[in-house]
Formats: sequence, C-alpha cells, structure tokens
Amino acid sequence: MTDSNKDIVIIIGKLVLISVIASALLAVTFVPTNEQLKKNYAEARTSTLAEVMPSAAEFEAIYGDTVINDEGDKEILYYRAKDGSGNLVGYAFFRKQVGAQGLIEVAGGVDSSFNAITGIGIMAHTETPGLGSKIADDPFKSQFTNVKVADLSLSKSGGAIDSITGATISSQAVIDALNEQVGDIKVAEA
Amino acid sequence: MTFTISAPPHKKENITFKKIMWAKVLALMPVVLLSVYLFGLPAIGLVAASIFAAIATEAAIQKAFGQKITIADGHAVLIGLMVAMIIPPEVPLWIPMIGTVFAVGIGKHAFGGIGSYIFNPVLAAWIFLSLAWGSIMAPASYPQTSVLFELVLENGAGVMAGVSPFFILLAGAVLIFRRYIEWRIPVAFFVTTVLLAFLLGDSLSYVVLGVVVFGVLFIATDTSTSPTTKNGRVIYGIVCGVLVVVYGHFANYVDGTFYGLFLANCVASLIDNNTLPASYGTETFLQRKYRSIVSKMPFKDRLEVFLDD
Amino acid sequence: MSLTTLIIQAMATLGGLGLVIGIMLIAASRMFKVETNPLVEEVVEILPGANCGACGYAGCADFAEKVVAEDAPLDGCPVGGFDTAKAIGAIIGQEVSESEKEYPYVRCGGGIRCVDRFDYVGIEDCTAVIMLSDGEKGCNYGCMGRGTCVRACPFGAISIDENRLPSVNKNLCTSCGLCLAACPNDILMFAKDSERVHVQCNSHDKGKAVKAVCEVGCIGCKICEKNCPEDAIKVTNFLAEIDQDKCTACGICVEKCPQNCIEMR
Amino acid sequence: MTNVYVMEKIPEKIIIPLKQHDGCLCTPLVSKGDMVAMGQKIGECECYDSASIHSSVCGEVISIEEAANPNGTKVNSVIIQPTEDVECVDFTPVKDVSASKLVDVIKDAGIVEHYGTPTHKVLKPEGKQIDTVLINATSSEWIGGHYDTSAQYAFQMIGALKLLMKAAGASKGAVVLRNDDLESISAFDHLRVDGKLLTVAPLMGKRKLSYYFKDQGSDIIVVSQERIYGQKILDLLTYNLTGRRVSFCCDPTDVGVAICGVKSAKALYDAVHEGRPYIETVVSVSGKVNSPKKILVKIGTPFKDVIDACGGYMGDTGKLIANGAVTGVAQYTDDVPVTKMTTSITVLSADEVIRDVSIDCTHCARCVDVCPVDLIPSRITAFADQGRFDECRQMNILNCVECGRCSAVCPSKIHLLQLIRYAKNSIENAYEDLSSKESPANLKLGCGCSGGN
Amino acid sequence: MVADASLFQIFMDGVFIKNFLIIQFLGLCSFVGVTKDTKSAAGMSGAVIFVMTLAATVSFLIYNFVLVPLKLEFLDLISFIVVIAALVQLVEFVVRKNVPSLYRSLGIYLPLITTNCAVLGVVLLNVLNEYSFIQSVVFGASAGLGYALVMLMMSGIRERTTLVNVPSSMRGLPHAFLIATMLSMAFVNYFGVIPL
Amino acid sequence: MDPLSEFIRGITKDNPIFGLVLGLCPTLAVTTSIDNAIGMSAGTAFVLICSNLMVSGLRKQIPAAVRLPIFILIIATFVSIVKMVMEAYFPSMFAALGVFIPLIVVNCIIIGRAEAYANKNNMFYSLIDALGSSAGFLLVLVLIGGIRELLGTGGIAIFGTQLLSIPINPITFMILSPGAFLTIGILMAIVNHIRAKKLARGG
Ligand SMILES: Cc1cc2nc3c(=O)[nH]c(=O)nc-3n(C[C@H](O)[C@H](O)[C@H](O)COP(=O)(O)O)c2cc1C
Ligand SMILES: Cc1cc2nc3c(=O)[nH]c(=O)nc-3n(C[C@H](O)[C@H](O)[C@H](O)COP(=O)(O)O)c2cc1C
Ligand SMILES: Cc1cc2nc3c(=O)[nH]c(=O)nc-3n(C[C@H](O)[C@H](O)[C@H](O)COP(=O)(O)O)c2cc1C
Ligand SMILES: Cc1cc2nc3c(=O)[nH]c(=O)nc-3n(C[C@H](O)[C@H](O)[C@H](O)CO)c2cc1C
Ligand code: SF4
Ligand code: SF4
Ligand code: SF4
Ligand code: SF4
Ligand code: FES
Repeated sequence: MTDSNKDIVIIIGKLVLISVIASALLAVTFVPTNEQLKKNYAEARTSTLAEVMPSAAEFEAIYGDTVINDEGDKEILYYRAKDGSGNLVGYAFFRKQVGAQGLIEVAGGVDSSFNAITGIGIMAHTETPGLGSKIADDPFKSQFTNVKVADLSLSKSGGAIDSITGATISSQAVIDALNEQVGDIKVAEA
Repeated sequence: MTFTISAPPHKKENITFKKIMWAKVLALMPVVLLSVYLFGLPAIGLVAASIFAAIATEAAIQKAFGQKITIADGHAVLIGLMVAMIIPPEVPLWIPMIGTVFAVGIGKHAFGGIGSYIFNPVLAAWIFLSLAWGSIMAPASYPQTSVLFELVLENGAGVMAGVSPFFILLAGAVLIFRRYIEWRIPVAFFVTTVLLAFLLGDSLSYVVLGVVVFGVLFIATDTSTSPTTKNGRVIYGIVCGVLVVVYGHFANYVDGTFYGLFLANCVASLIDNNTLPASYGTETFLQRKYRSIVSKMPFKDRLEVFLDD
Repeated sequence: MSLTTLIIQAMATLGGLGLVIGIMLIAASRMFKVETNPLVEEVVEILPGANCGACGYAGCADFAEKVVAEDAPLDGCPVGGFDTAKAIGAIIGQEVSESEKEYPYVRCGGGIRCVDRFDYVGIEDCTAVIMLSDGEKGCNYGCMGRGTCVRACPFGAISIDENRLPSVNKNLCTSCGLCLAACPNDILMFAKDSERVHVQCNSHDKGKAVKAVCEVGCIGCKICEKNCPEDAIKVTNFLAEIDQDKCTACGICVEKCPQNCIEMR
Repeated sequence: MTNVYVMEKIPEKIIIPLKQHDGCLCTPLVSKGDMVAMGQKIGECECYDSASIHSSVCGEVISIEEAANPNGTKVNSVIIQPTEDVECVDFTPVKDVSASKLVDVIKDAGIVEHYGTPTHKVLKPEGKQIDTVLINATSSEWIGGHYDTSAQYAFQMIGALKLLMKAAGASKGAVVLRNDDLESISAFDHLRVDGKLLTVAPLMGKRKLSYYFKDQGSDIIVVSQERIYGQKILDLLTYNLTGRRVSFCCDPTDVGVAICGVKSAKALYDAVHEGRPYIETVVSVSGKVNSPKKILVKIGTPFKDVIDACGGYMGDTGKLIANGAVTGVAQYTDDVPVTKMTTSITVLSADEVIRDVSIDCTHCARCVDVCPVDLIPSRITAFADQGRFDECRQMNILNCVECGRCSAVCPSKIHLLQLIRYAKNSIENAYEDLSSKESPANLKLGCGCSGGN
Repeated sequence: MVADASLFQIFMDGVFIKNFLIIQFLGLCSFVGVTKDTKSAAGMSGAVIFVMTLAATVSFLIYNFVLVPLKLEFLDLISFIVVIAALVQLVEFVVRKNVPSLYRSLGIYLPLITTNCAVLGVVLLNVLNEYSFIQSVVFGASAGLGYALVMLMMSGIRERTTLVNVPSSMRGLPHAFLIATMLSMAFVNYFGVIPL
Repeated sequence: MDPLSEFIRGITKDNPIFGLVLGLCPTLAVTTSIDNAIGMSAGTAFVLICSNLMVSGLRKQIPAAVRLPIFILIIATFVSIVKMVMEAYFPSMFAALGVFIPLIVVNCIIIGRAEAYANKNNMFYSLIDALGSSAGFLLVLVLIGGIRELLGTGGIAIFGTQLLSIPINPITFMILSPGAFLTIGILMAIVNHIRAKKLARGG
C-alpha cells in the first residue's frame, strides 16, 4: 500500500468513525426523547379531551379499520365520553383541517344529542403568528363552549362565532373541522 | 464686469421638478373637491392631516440629517395628498398620519430621497397600513358603476381616488399633454388591461375604476419607480396591466390595483437594465448574433446587409 | 425494537453513508483535480471557508482568486477580519508597512481669501471647472475648493471646510492616495505627521501677481529663507520650499512670514 | 442672401493666438517691436497637424504672451497694435492647382475647419485615403464669408468642393444643406455643374449618399437633411450620410470621409482664386446687444470690439458665449479674440443666466426621449458622476453628439452635458496614459480602431 | 401545504406564497451576498434551482426507502445535510468534467449552496408536509423558481441603486434589507389574494 | 489573548449579526417574539458551544481534505440532539421555532466559527469564543424580537408573564416578514451610523 493510499484509508476511516459515533449518540438521545414525545402526545390528548368535555370521566376510543403502525394499532376515529357512572355524555374527537398556512389539528367535544359543542382545543397549527395563531388563544376558543351546533358558523354568515380579525380562513377552518367531524360521528353512531 | 461661466447649453427649458409636482397637486384638486362633496368634512380632515404629517416628517428628517429643506418642491405635499386619496375617509386621523410618516420617512428618505427611491412611497404606505391595520383600511363600500354618470361622480367609491374616474382621466390627460407625465406607460397599460379583461371575460371594471385610473396615471408613472428606457416604459406598462388584472381578478379593486403596481415596481429596475437601447451605428442584440454567425462564413458567401456601400 | 439494534442500525447506516461519501469525495477530488494557482489555494486555506458570500464574491474561493488578482481588497473578508487580512498580505506579498503613516497635506491657504475670476454655475468638481476655463481662482495654482478630492476619497476622509479648502480627517484616511491623483491642480501632497512645518502655497507666480489675487500666497520674498536658523528653507521660482530633513520646527519662519503662509501643525 | 456687415473700425489691438486649431502650437515668426503687414505669415510649425497663422492687420507687434482664448484656455498669442495705413502683402492667385500643390496652399493659407482640425489634415490624413468629401452647410451659423448674391454662394461652394475633392484625391463630393434652408436650396437647385443640372435631393429614410450618387449619375451632388445640433456631430453625420460607422478613437477620415465647413470652403476658394490667406471670418452676433447682426471681422479682433460694432451691450450682461447658446463656450472676459474657430457671439443678460440648483435625477426620462442618438443620458451621467467611465463607454457615451438637449429638458436641472464631457475627457486622458496602472478611470477596453466591431 | 395539495397550489406556494427568501427567510446569506449584479444572481439562481430539485428528489428517496423502513427517521437531518453536501460536490465534478462552459458560468456558485439553508429547507419542508414524490419534486423546483425570481428582482434593483444616492448610514446591508422589506410587502399579500 | 476581551468581541466587534452578518435567516424568521428569540439562541448556543469544543478538540485529528464534511457531521449531530430534546421537553417552543431548529445546521455562524476560530485555537478559547458569539446572538435576537413583539402585539410577554404593554393598536405589520426586514434594516443603519461616527472621531 502506497503512502497516499494509506492516507486515504485513514481519512475515510476517520470520516466513518465520526459518522458512527454521531449516529450512536443520536440513537442514544432518540430513545428517551421519543418515549417522552409519546408521553407528551398522550398526555396532551388526555388533558385536551378532559378540557373539551369537562363532564366526562372516561373516554372510550372508537377504532377505525386503518392500521397506523407496526404494532398493529388501529386509527382512532373518535371517543365516546362517559361520566363516572358510565353513562354516555357525549363524543370527543380530534380532526386535522387545512387552515390558511397548513394543517390545524382541532380537538372538540359534542354532547350526546349532537346539540351543542362542549368545548374545543387546538393541538397543533402553523398559522401566521399574531394572526391565525390566535385560534389557540382563549378568547377565540372560549366562544365555542356550549355553542349550539346549529350556530356553528361565523357571525358574518349568521352564526355565533366571531372570527379573528385578519384570520377568517383559520377561524373558518376550525369551524369546518368541528362541523364535519360532528357530522361524521353522527353518521357513525346512527 | 463678472461674467458667468457654465457649460453648455446656455438656454434651457423652463421646467422644474417643483413645477411638475405642483401641477400634479393642482390636477388632483377637482377630485379632492368632489370627494369633499361626497364624503364631507372627514375628507378635508384626512387630506389636511396627511399633508401636514408629510411636510412635518420631511422637514424633521432633513433638519435632523443636515440636508437642505425641500418642502417647497411640493413632493411631500403630493405624497401626503396621494396617501390621503387612497385610504378610506372614515379612518381615524392617525392612520393617514402614520401612513405618510412611513411614506416620507421610510419610503422616500431612507432610500435616499427624490429620485433614489425604488418603490413608490405612496404605495408602500398603503401596503404598510393595510398590513398593519387591515380591518381599518378596508373601504366601506365598493363601486358598482351602472350608469355612465357614475364615471364622473362615483357614489359607491370607498376611497377618494375612486370618486371620479373621469376627472382623474382628465387630469392625467392634461398632464400628459403638458408632458408632465409619461404617455407610454398609461397607453400600454390600458391596451393590456382592456385586452386581458376581454380575454378573461371580465367586465371592464378593471379599467374604468377611479382607483385604477389614478394608480396608473399618478402612481405607475412615478418617474423614480418606472424604467427610463423607451421600450422599458412600454414593457412596464404592460407588466402593470397584467399584474393589475391578475390581482384584480382575484381580489377586490383597491388591493388589485395597488399590489399589482407595487409588484411592478419590484421588476422596474430589472426591465430598465435589460432594455438599454442600441445607440446609432451600434448593433442590437439580434444584429450582433447575426454578425457573429456571418463572420464564421467564408467571405464570398456572405450577404452583407448592414453596409450599403 | 431494542435499543441495541437501533444503535447498530443507525451506526451501520450512517457509517455506510460516511464511507460512501468519503470514498466518493476522495475519488472525485483525485479524478477531477484541476490545476489552480497555488497562491489562490493558499489564500483559500487561510480564509474562514464559510462560503457565506458576505465578501460580495461567490464564496471563499472566488474571493481568494480576486484577492490574488488584486481585484479585491485584502480585508474584504468580514468573517476573517484583520488577522486574515494580514495573513493574506503575507502570502501575496503585500506587507502592511510599519512605517509612519502619511496624510495628504493641502498646499494652498487661499480658499475664500483668494479672488474669483468669474461666477461659475455647473457641477461641483474642480476638473470640470478647469475644463471650462483653467479654473475660477485668480491664482492659477490655487485650490478651487470644489471637492474633486472629496469625491475621490472612498473613505469619506476629506471635507471642504468653511474656508472652502479641503480638510483631511486623519482617523478616516487610509493613505490610499486617490485624492492626490484626482486633484487637477496637484494641491495635495503626502506629509508625515512628524513633519510639522509646511508652506501653505503652491504658487510660482511673481510676488506682485500673487498679492493681487490672494491674501495669503507666498510672494517669494525670501524672509523665511534668511531667518531660518537651520537653512531648511529655499525659495525657488518664487515659492518657498522646506527641507523636512533639516527642519526642527522651531517656528521662526512661521512667525516671520509677512503673508502668513507658513503653517505649523 | 443674409446681409453681412463688414466691420470697418479697426480695433485698438488685435490678439492673434498662435494656435487656432487642434494640433501643434505655431512658433512665432515675428518678435516684439516688429512691424507686420496684413496677410503676413506670423506663425508656422513644421508639424503636419498645424496650420499657419497670418496677421490680419498691419501694425506693430507689442507683445507675444499668453492670452485668453475663446475655447477657455490661455494660448500664446501675438498682440498687434494696428496702424492707420494699411500695408498688405501681395495676394497672388494660385495658378498651379495640382493636387499636391493644393494641400500646401491650404496649409499655407492657414485654413482650419470650424471644429478645429486643419483642413489639409482632413483632406489628406496621413496614411488614410479619402473617397468622399462633404461640405456641411446644415448650420446657419457657418456662413463664413461675404457673398454678393446667393448664386455666387452656390457657385463658390461648388467650386470649392471641386478643389477640396482634388486636394483629397476623392472621387465623390456632396454639399449637405439643411431641409428648411430654402434660400440655399433654391440657390443650388438647377445649378449647372460640368454640364449637368443639379437637383437638391432631400435625404430620405435609410437611403445613403451612395444611392444619390448613383441616382443622379454624378460625382458631385447636393443633398439636404434635417439639422443635427451638437459639438461632436461629425461621426453621426458621417453615419447618417454614408452609413459608415466611425469607431472610437477614430474620426470620419478613418472611413474615407472628409467633412468640411462652408467657412473653410470659402477660405479655400479665396485662397486659390485671390491668394488670400485665412484672415477674416463672419461671426453672427446675437442676444442682448443693441444691433445684432452678422459681421465680417478680422481674425484676432477682440469680442469687445465686435460687440461695440454691433451697438454695444444692452443692459446688464451676464454671459458672453462664443459659438452659440446651445453648444458654445461661455467667456469670462470680453478680451478674447475672434479666431478661425469662432462662428458666433451670443450675449445673455444677467437675468437670462440659468442658476437653478441641480437636484437628484428623478429618472423622468425626458432626456432619454430627446436624445438624437438614443442614449440614456441620465444613466451615463450617473456613471460619470461616480467616475465609472468604463461603464460610460459601454453605454456608448462616445456617440453623444453634445447637442445639449438632455440638459435643456432636465427638470432636475442636472448638468448632463457637462458631466458627459467630463467623462469623455477622462476617457481620453485615460487612453493617453493607458500604460500607467494608476489611471483612476481604470479603463479596460481597447481602442475601437484595432478591434473593429 | 398538505398531503393532498394540488400541484398548482404547491407551485404557487413555492414561488410566491411561501417564497423562501422574503417570506420564509431561507437562504438570505446569498440574497444579500450575491445580488450585487444580475449576472451572478442569475448564475446562483440557476445553480440553486438545479440543486433544490435534485435534493428534493434524492432526499425523498433516501427518506422513504432507507430511513423510514429502518425506523431511523431521527437521522433525517444528518443524512440530508451530508447528502446535500455530497450532491453539490458531485454536481460540481460532473459539470466540470462534462460541460466546462456551464461550469465556468455556474461552478463558482455551487459551493455556496452547501451552506444555503434554502436547500435544506426544501428537503425538511417536504418531509414535514408529507409530500409525495411528485409533490416533493414540484415543490423543490418551484421553491427554486421563487428564489430565482426574487434574486433577479433584487439584483436589478441593486444594480440600479448604484446610480442613485443612498444615505451614508444606509449603504450596504441596511439598504438591502430595506429593499427586502418592500419586496416582502409585495409578496406577503399573496396570502390574501390567491385563493387556494 | 485575554479571555474577557475575546468574549466581549463576540458581542461587539464580531457580533454574529451586526459584525459578521452571519446567520441572518434564523435571526429574521424566529424573532416574532422574545420567547422564540430566547429559544433559538439557546439552541444555537448549545450547538455552537459543543461544536466549537469538539472541533477544537479534534482539530489535530481532522484531515484537511474532509474538514468540511466532518464539521457538518459534528454540527448536524448536535443539532439533531437539540431538536429531539426540545421537541420532547419543550414542545410549545419547538412548535414556534419549527423548521428553524434543524436549520441551525446550516446556520453560517456555527460553521463560520468552527472554521475561523475553533479550527485554529485551543478548547478554552474556543469555548470563550462560542460563549461570546452566543451572547452576541442572543442579545440581537432578543432586541429584534422585543421590538417586533412590542409593536406587533402591543406588549411584551416572556414565557407567559406579561412584562409590558403599550396602549397602541397593534401593528400587525411588524410580526409579518416585512416587519422583520424593516427592523433589522433600521437597526443595522443605526449601528452603521454609530460606527461611522466612532471611526471619524478616531475610535
Ligand atoms: C396649488 C398650488 C400651490 C402652490 N404652492 C406653492 C408653495 O406653497 N410654495 C411654493 O414655493 N410654490 C408653490 N406653488 C408653485 C408656484 O405657484 C410656482 O409654480 C412656483 O413657485 C414657481 O417656482 P420658481 O419660483 O422656482 O420659479 C404652488 C402651485 C400651485 C398650483
Ligand atoms: C396581513 C393582514 C393583517 C390584517 N390584520 C387585521 C387586523 O388586525 N384586524 C382586522 O380587523 N383586520 C385585519 N386584516 C384585514 C382583513 O384581512 C380584511 O378586512 C379582510 O378583507 C377581511 O378579513 P377579516 O374578516 O378576517 O377581517 C388584515 C389583513 C391582512 C392582509
Ligand atoms: C397611442 C399613442 C398615443 C400617444 N399619445 C401621445 C401624447 O399624449 N402625448 C405626446 O406627446 N405624444 C403622444 N404620442 C406619440 C407622439 O405622437 C410622438 O410619437 C412622440 O411624442 C415622440 O416622442 P419620443 O421622441 O419620445 O419618441 C402617442 C403615440 C401613440 C402611438
Ligand atoms: C401575511 C398574511 C398572513 C395571513 N395569515 C393568515 C392566517 O394565519 N390565518 C388566516 O385565516 N388568514 C390569514 N391571512 C389572510 C387574511 O388575513 C384574511 O383574513 C383573509 O384573506 C380573508 O379573511 C393572512 C394574510 C396575510 C397577508
Ligand atoms: S485640493 Fe484639488 S481636488 Fe481638492 S478641492 Fe482643491 S483643487 Fe479640488
Ligand atoms: S483619498 Fe485616500 S489618501 Fe486621500 S484622504 Fe482619502 S483615504 Fe486619505
Ligand atoms: S446625451 Fe445629451 S448631449 Fe449627448 S447626444 Fe444625447 S441629448 Fe445630446
Ligand atoms: S431629464 Fe434629468 S431628471 Fe429626467 S431622467 Fe434625465 S437626468 Fe434624470
Ligand atoms: S443563514 Fe440562511 S443562508 Fe445563511
């Protein structure tokens, strides 16, 4: 082996070595953070569910047919909310909807007779900070508490929800998400 | 006897920047009067506040940076007036004032003052205001021209610039006739818009609206923000036309005009740099290409068309 | 999946990637080796290599090329800063000289004290005035104060003062000499800070002619020459000149000059 | 025919610059105290690019010193105090008009084009061959001489053209008139030359002279075209008339075209037929003088005396301009003499002087619209102002004919033409010391001649 | 912006609505560095369009066919950056070898792209938005076009501003940012105007 | 070299934003609020410190031929770590900073400091340099974020605590992208102005 070829091997060796160390480090970080991530996700979902449906004590997941991961878990369509004594008090759900900038993940609850929304939450969104991002703020969210499903539209089209100034699209998206999902559940439960 | 020495020419046309500015101000007066008739006192307040803020900003900036104070040249007044004309008259007075402070301070002086700005300060101010306080800036009504008389006095206009397409056109025509503004840009613009609106099957609402006419005659022709070459100005007019139609097709009338023109401002320099004319005897791009091909041919096969002797 | 498998898979993937890329880069750099100016290479080595484009050129290599070709300033790389500039200088042989800095000195004291022959309207530029009619000052040698030098200075070091004469801000001046080259009347001259006594005039006109147009011009009366204890002043062709090597800055000439045109800085 | 007055009063002193052309300075042949006769040669130079200088009066040389010249510089001049009695050297018509002799006659008679080049150099440039001679009569300022009738004018011009062609060895010649100069057009129309009837052909569209030579079947033609203003119109004129493009660093003679003025044509005519050297010329005096007129004066007469002969200044004088208010040179003193290059004197009153302060260019493009050679004056001057002369060149600054229209229409009152001249001057200087690396203009382009285009 | 977005939407997104330079602030270093004249801006833009499209393609393949099957999604960032760096190098070598004329006009801009966050941005956004293969490629190309559009506008403007006078303290970057402010104002509105 | 002045240099003369003009993208993109500014600077600081230390420590080992790929590898590793940690433990901040956390990889500050400084100096000074640059970056980001948040929303809140609120109609413009350009443009003009003044005075 010539000198320069030896150099090459050393260089490549170092490169590979660093790659290997890097990937090991990453993998080591990945495992606990991924756990935490899943925990966060689950926590966020449970706490949001409790928030949108304060009267419920327990949520029963309704699964769809689609398998979403290798563990064979099925997709969750929505939840049946039950009070302490196991009576059905309503339905809670998560839904992704296209907003002005990207996907908005809305959480919501509706009473068992599909009359009124019990509350909503925003899980994730990428709307413009200061404009559409206000959908995640209380003044907007609180408008939905106990609003009639029939009134679930923007005030300028005769509904009960005041849109966020400068963010009609985002506001409409939240409303659409609720309306559509409530409709879907209605069909599924019927 | 002390004579004066200067380079030729020793006789010049009696035209100054100041004159052009004041002429534009004067030309807009009929429209302002009409809007006072339509909108009442708020219109006067708006114009006054706007012009006052423009002059004050200009004076303050020039004083602060030790420049010569050039309020008398009428540019600040014109900016103030034009800003006032494109915002809804019912806004609180601080809106036009902040708008003109932005126009004069950022739009004009931060770029270097007269002749150095690349984006029309009036447009910049309007967009700033719309982005900052959009709901306040939305006009209360939109024109729906149905009878011919409304071209003279448009009842549905939401902003002062929209009250009378006819009078603005007249003002523009006078200024063009006096050579105070460019004719190529408006002509190219109107031809393009009419053609495109026709092709898209839209009504002529893009062209006969006061705001559009105002935008083209008074904003698109702003000399600092439009190309200087002859062909460049025609192309610029066409670009303005296309953009105004594209925006106008999707958005409301005010947004369509102003965003279209503003985007045209962005490409004006590019147009200008790429339409430099060939001076006499020098070759245009095509001629040069032709020659470079010809020069590779054997001499006897050449067909010389450029020199006739 | 267990942690170990994960780690091993990760290591294998990235290690493989590293291997492929390492081999590829080495192979490619061998295969496509192009001849380059070794100086450029050396400069590239010194440069930060951020390829950020902050210098205004397309990356460090481009900048290096331009520096070596002397199209770009040594200190053009804002990332590297002064040290890099010095290092580049060392490579391409442009030593930062340690000698005393020189600044332009204005060899004219006339300004508003020198009469104007006519009234000029036009661009503010000395050369332009000269093109029209040999300059507006009564004195053919005088500074016209229209600031060609001001415009020539890329560092904004010169300004025209209240006497309509240029004044140089030494903090900003980099001794580039562009102003000297630009002045159509050769008014400016480099002088070291330690050279303290200067004749503030450039006129070779006869005394009478000078007196007729300028309050402070050198009339060639030789009083300074006679009074200088060091023999440092010579009047040639109606203009006093100071031999800076001999001058001890005693200030006698400054005092004696009837026209007050010798200045002590 | 425009009336030309002859200046009768002999001025107190006559200032004859020893250089009234572009080229070498002549050495004086007289010294202080000498008496000179009218027509006597007083300055000469061996150099090919110079023309002899003659005394236009009879008198005593009182000094030889630097004196102000209407082109703005100071030039070594012979100052003569005229005497009452007029003594004249013998003027003998030239018999031998062979081509080679003619050139010497022209040089000896000191004939110079109004734009500065000695006429013999235009006709017989070293190392170049002229095939077409043009007499440019498109400016009214260049009447040049005193004629009794317009027919005489036309006749003399054609005669001069033939002489010029002969001197140059050119086969073709043309007189170029101005479209709206109907008087001259009618004078030339139906003139018989060598048995052929001349018609004045207006230049149309893209047709060039070669077409008209063929069309009229004649080597001598008269055409008319629009007036082109400007100091440096030679190249444009050549291009317009012949379609030949003059590269940078070159002049029309490089493409075989010699352009002469009416003045030099008349001077040549006189030199051959009467033997008179170039010692008097017609200048038109206009503006704020009491009786503006065209006046025949001796070369060397100070402006002051010319103006006195026109009734003196009217009111407060602000500007004194040689060679026209559009492209002329402003004078700082009226002690400058009329030279061979002087065509007119304009006086402006103090309140006619333009003192507007320039503001920044507003890119209004009015200058672009008026430029006769399709330049972008606003851009060129912005480059010029920043010393970016190389870019000025790329923007074809050298095509500028210096007509000044851009300056005239600029609402920002920018001194466009001055900036353009400034840049052109810098470009020329940069070429002079091309070798020196310090050239601030940092020009990178070569001369247009060698490279061609 | 979402998995079912039409190609037209993605295109408008890339060119205007989410313009990388002036709306998303990606690739600003070259935006202020290489826009002093139109020629280099055009060269840089050409190189970026090419590399962005290629990077979008290659990274899609790596992500979906190597990382996802192996559950190594957490290695996305590190493998993308390494791949981009290698890609840029490779492109440079290939172009230099086979199309020397193109290399001369474009090659010097290639190294700049490695550290251009716009390229990495495209790749990461593709993953984030869960674009399909075609969508990824279209997004890569249109982001490149949007980049080119703004680079050309900016260089045109900056060429012109050398002719005018800019206040001394504004010269250089502040002025460039001011121009960027205005360009951004012109583009930001596409949010409101073009209904998607 | 004096550690303190090396540190100060990172904040003043060699300030990443105003001095070296590096890493503009994150500066403009994440400064819609002070929270984001702090989060971004923290992430950048972590990566900068780690990579500077690592590069400096390994500088004798790194072969020149693959210097850049190795730097990128090192940096990308740390960035990935930051990303994962932030996503897991500070989810709200991660949501706000979005794509800009992974983009720290190409932040010119980091690779610039690695090349210009860490590759030539020992670990201690590299640490100081990283700290200085990080501090400079943080200060500028907080300044810009503060201005934009104050004007754009009418108040300043840090991690949920309202610190300041002003009675204006919020200027939405300021938190949109043009507002970012405008703010940094004006700040840079002020910095330029002060620098020029200082230079003329002989500073
Ligand atoms: C409506 C109107 C208002 C004007 N106001 C002013 C003014 O306030 N100040 C001013 O200097 N010129 C003003 N002018 C312009 C002058 O009437 C005149 O055109 C100008 O002062 C002449 O400029 P000059 O003095 O430079 O020749 C105004 C013109 C109009 C039409
Ligand atoms: C960037 C931007 C910001 C805006 N901000 C506001 C705002 O803060 N308040 C408001 O009432 N309208 C605002 N608007 C105006 C509305 O968008 C506009 O009135 C629109 O036509 C109707 O939208 P809206 O019903 O959501 O107000 C904004 C518009 C834009 C483009
Ligand atoms: C449709 C059309 C409209 C025109 N309108 C005007 C006009 O309003 N004012 C004007 O001066 N010239 C106008 N012109 C052009 C003139 O007749 C003439 O061509 C022009 O003034 C020459 O200008 P230039 O020297 O800038 O080329 C118009 C030309 C066309 C084709
Ligand atoms: C910069 C900008 C950002 C915007 N962001 C949003 C947003 O996040 N959500 C929304 O519904 N509309 C948004 N819009 C749209 C706009 O404000 C307006 O509400 C709709 O166009 C019509 O209601 C935005 C517009 C602009 C110009
Ligand atoms: S020193 Fe020279 S260049 Fe400067 S103002 Fe005086 S004459 Fe002009
Ligand atoms: S031009 Fe150069 S030498 Fe003259 S003052 Fe400026 S920096 Fe100093
Ligand atoms: S640039 Fe001006 S002076 Fe020159 S030809 Fe054009 S209009 Fe005439
Ligand atoms: S006429 Fe004057 S202001 Fe108008 S473009 Fe030309 S130079 Fe500029
Ligand atoms: S930080 Fe984005 S390109 Fe440099």
